[in-house]
Amino acid sequence: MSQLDVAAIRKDFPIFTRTIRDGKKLVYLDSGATSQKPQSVIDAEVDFYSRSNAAAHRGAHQLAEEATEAVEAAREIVANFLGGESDEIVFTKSATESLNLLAYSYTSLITAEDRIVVTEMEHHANLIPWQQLAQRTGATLSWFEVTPEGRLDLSNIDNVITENTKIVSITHQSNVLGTINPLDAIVARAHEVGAVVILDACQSVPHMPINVTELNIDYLAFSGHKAIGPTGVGVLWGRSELLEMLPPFLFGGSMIETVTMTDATWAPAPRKFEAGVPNMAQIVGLGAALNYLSKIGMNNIHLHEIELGSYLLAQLSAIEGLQVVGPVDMQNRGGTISFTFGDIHPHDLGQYLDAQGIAVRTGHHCAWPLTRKLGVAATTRASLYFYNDKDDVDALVSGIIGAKKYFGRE
Amino acid sequence: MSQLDVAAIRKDFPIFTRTIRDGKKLVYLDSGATSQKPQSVIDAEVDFYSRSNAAAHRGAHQLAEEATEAVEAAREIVANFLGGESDEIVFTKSATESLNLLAYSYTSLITAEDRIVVTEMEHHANLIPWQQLAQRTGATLSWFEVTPEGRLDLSNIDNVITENTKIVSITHQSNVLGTINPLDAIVARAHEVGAVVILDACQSVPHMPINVTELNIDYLAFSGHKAIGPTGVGVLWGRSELLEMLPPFLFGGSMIETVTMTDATWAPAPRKFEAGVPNMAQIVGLGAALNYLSKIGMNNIHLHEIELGSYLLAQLSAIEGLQVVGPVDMQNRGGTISFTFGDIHPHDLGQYLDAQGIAVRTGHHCAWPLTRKLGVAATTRASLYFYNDKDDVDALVSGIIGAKKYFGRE
Amino acid sequence: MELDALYQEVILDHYKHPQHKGLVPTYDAQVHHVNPSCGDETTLNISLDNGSIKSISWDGVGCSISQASVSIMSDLMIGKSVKDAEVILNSFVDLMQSKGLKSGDPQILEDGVSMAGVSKFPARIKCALLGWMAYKDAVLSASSK
Amino acid sequence: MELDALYQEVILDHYKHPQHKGLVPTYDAQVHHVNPSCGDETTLNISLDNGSIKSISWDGVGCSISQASVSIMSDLMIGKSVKDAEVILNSFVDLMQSKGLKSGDPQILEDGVSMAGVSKFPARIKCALLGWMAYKDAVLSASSK
Ligand SMILES: Cc1ncc(COP(=O)(O)O)c(C=O)c1O
Ligand SMILES: Cc1ncc(COP(=O)(O)O)c(C=O)c1O
Repeated sequence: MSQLDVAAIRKDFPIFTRTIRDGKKLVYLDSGATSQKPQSVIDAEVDFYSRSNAAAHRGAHQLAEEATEAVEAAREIVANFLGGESDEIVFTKSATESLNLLAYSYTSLITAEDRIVVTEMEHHANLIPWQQLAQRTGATLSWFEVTPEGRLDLSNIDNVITENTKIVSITHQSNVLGTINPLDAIVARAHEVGAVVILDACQSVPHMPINVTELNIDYLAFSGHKAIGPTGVGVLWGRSELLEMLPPFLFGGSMIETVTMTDATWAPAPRKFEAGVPNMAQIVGLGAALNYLSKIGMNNIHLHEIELGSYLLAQLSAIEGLQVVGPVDMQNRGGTISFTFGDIHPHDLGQYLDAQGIAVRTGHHCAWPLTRKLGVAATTRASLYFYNDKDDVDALVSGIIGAKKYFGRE
Repeated sequence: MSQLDVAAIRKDFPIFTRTIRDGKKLVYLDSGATSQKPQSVIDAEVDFYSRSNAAAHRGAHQLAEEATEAVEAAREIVANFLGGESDEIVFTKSATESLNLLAYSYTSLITAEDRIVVTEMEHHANLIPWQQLAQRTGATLSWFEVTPEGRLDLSNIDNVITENTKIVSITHQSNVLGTINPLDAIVARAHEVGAVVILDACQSVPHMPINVTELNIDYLAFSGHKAIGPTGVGVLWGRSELLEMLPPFLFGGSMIETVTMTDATWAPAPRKFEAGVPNMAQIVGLGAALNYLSKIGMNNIHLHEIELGSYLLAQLSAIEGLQVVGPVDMQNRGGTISFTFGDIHPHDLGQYLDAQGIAVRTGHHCAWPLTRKLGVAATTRASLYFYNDKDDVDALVSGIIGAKKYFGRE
Repeated sequence: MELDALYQEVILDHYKHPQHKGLVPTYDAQVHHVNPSCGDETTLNISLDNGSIKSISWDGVGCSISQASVSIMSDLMIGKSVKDAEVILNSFVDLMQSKGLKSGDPQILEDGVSMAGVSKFPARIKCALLGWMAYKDAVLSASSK
Repeated sequence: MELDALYQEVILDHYKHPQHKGLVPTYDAQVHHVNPSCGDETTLNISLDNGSIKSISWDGVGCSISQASVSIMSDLMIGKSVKDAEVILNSFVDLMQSKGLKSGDPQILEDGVSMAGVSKFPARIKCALLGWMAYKDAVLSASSK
């Protein structure tokens, strides 16, 4: 297998010392929903609360200084991790907030003649905000379709992204199919017509090397909790000249320049977008998380997932009645693998696997239009991360086979 | 002094074991900006990450079950703490988000004929969102003025809250003056004209007993981090029938009922307002925080702050050149005390105090229109909490006197 | 093993041989309920006759728990008075909220007691209630005609 | 004691006896800068003459650091060529960002080196820079006329 010493890595994650349902080993295959946290991330939050807790950017005393420095150091870590600049990093509570921020802030910049483009494989968080923006402004929402193989259909790209398109917002890696979308043609076409490209990188930033400058995109959103970071923190990266012209979203303390009873002006980005006392401990924890990931190496993580994904795909293809939903080889694909299994409903399969200590997700995975398009009511999803190993995959496979016996009983 | 055993309480807060600037004892008088955290709150977050971390509401496996139960148990704690119902509790990232949520969600319910009422003593977080709502809808923003003594001027209440008023959003306790605003007349008049009353309870929920049913208000917002809870979590309480009719704010996963490519329908409240994977560890930590406060007793906390506040006010009144900004007795007032001190600028005073280990806040405290109205460019603010004692007050008072000597040197 | 408490034979039987599945064309009220967290759906037709439930038919997709539960519910309710049906409904909801502490009254719930194990799995309670909530909604809408 | 490093006598002198305070009525450019985190404000008038800084005058409210800094800056800049002034400005900004590691070149910064201690107090750097950023803005706007 890969270069990673998974056994050593798992020792960094306290949750792997616990057991599930009557003493079973935890086989956690639900990192696509949220990832587990290493001790260093937990410690970073604890240290902040225990030593440096104060309102960042708002005091001249030593604790406030330390809190400010901790938050700004984390901003630099995020910027370096993404290949952007510190003042291009906006801290939010989640990718959901990051994407809603954009959709709200673009309200005054979009007219009824404009078009907004998404894809059929979007998570609800990168679909409904754009539906709502379209409804608010009268703009038209259009989308790339998904092929039966689970790939984006780019054959009609010039008709989907038209001269009137102002925003193209797409997922980098599908949270259902595992498909990694090719960006070059989309970015080229979008920029040709003067549209911005927003990347929902929730499922790519934690799993592979990302460089916003090389990708040549305009905005990127991800959530800390899927990248071994704390819950309650997300990131919006945006090109500085775009963040500068974009109106703010949440209004309150620390995002202002001057305020009267009737009006206010705004601080420069990123502060303009960070109203209120920040989610400081979570920001600091996210910094620790990205440092941990960098130490492991994003390319190592990506390669590990490809190896483990190939192994899982091979095993699954040998199970009669099991149908993978999405690409069946590891070409442009990550370690998130969804499937159906005969007439065993995903909910029942998931419950059976849970009884064996195996955590998977079942349902539409917040991508309901996609599952509907693919003709399934729900799927079972196993999502791999760098702390998973062959044993986890083997456990899943025997679990699936066990479920067949269990539910097949007469 | 009061019933509280402050020495024992301080042992619960790890930050009090550290020292400031060359070994000085930490005198933390900046709880109005953010409060310190007891070990039990820190442990609650750590336990969540170490044992039960998974995406709440989104999985059928044991970890997801435990995460869901932990979040919903915290919701019940918050509901009981406020005297509301569980399904009336919306978790946000902060009071700032809670108030912005309301201001955005009311957009479609407000017309150019309507009036929105605030006060001159609002924090920016309860002012700018309403300025923006007024600008979006053409509605008129009006406000109660503040008297030179730092009280709300309610003499013209019927002219401020008119038949056209739809929203009255006011702070419960001023974060600058410490003034606790009387609500009865305002609530009565607002309800008489059919307006809703929104309470910015950031500075009251952590400091005194609150019961939303007895207050007869319609919405309430507060931040966890000011109530010994984690950063990155806030609360919006709303009457269930209001939350039911209110359109959602953030769009994404878990807040939907059905989704197609072009449209979506919403889950019932509170889920409708909680898009995305929640800030679970912070929600759980907030539950632990409110449990801790309940154990101490909110009335005990309130009484302790009144005693300590009286003591501080008495000491301050004896310092020549020191001018308290806000009420000078403890009638309807909390332990947040702002002042100016001759021609020593608050920033310089704060810096001197910091060198003695004393943390205060200086500036306009995110209430710029108020400080301007009171004719001061900035003030120094000491904000007391239940972990402060007479020694802290004494340290502040000698610090102020020391500053006079220090900056008076020729 | 708790899993066996969840997946009782009776449940799997109803799942494999669902009762009253397939919508009848005439009805007093039709409702469509979904479980947004997993995508399960049920359409339910109801006809009343003089304060009694004349017919229930349904169609839908879902897991064994949701499908068996609507099947059991239909079996139970058809022919009952709306009043008696309410007692059954309340008894079932109460069982589902019992966190595994109740076993259900077989006099009232009949096959429904096989669902008792569900109450130990919070994420599945919604599955079990899907059809029952559809019934509740449908009977209300049919009665108010 | 670090506090003394911050509050040098020179600073307190400038604070008590600010230079060039009080706005002159004629100017090529006027700017108004605020420090949003504390409310400090500075209005600054500038006149140029043939690539040189003929006059700077200012008014404002603020702490000793911000007031002394704009006073020191005015003293330094008046009479200099815009080019030389840029060198001084860059040198001062560099000193402020030095986190206490630099002491500043007295040849270039004169009284400005008394501000070196500020760089150890991140929250105060903005105070020290307020007047200098106002200058930077003003000279740009006056030059582009
Ligand atoms: C009265 C008042 N309202 C609103 C806020 C905003 O709270 P937060 O910054 O936690 O959102 C604060 C504190 O900053 C406050 O004191
Ligand atoms: C592709 C994708 N986009 C957006 C989201 C939303 O992330 P969050 O719920 O953390 O805001 C998720 C995960 O839920 C996701 O997988």
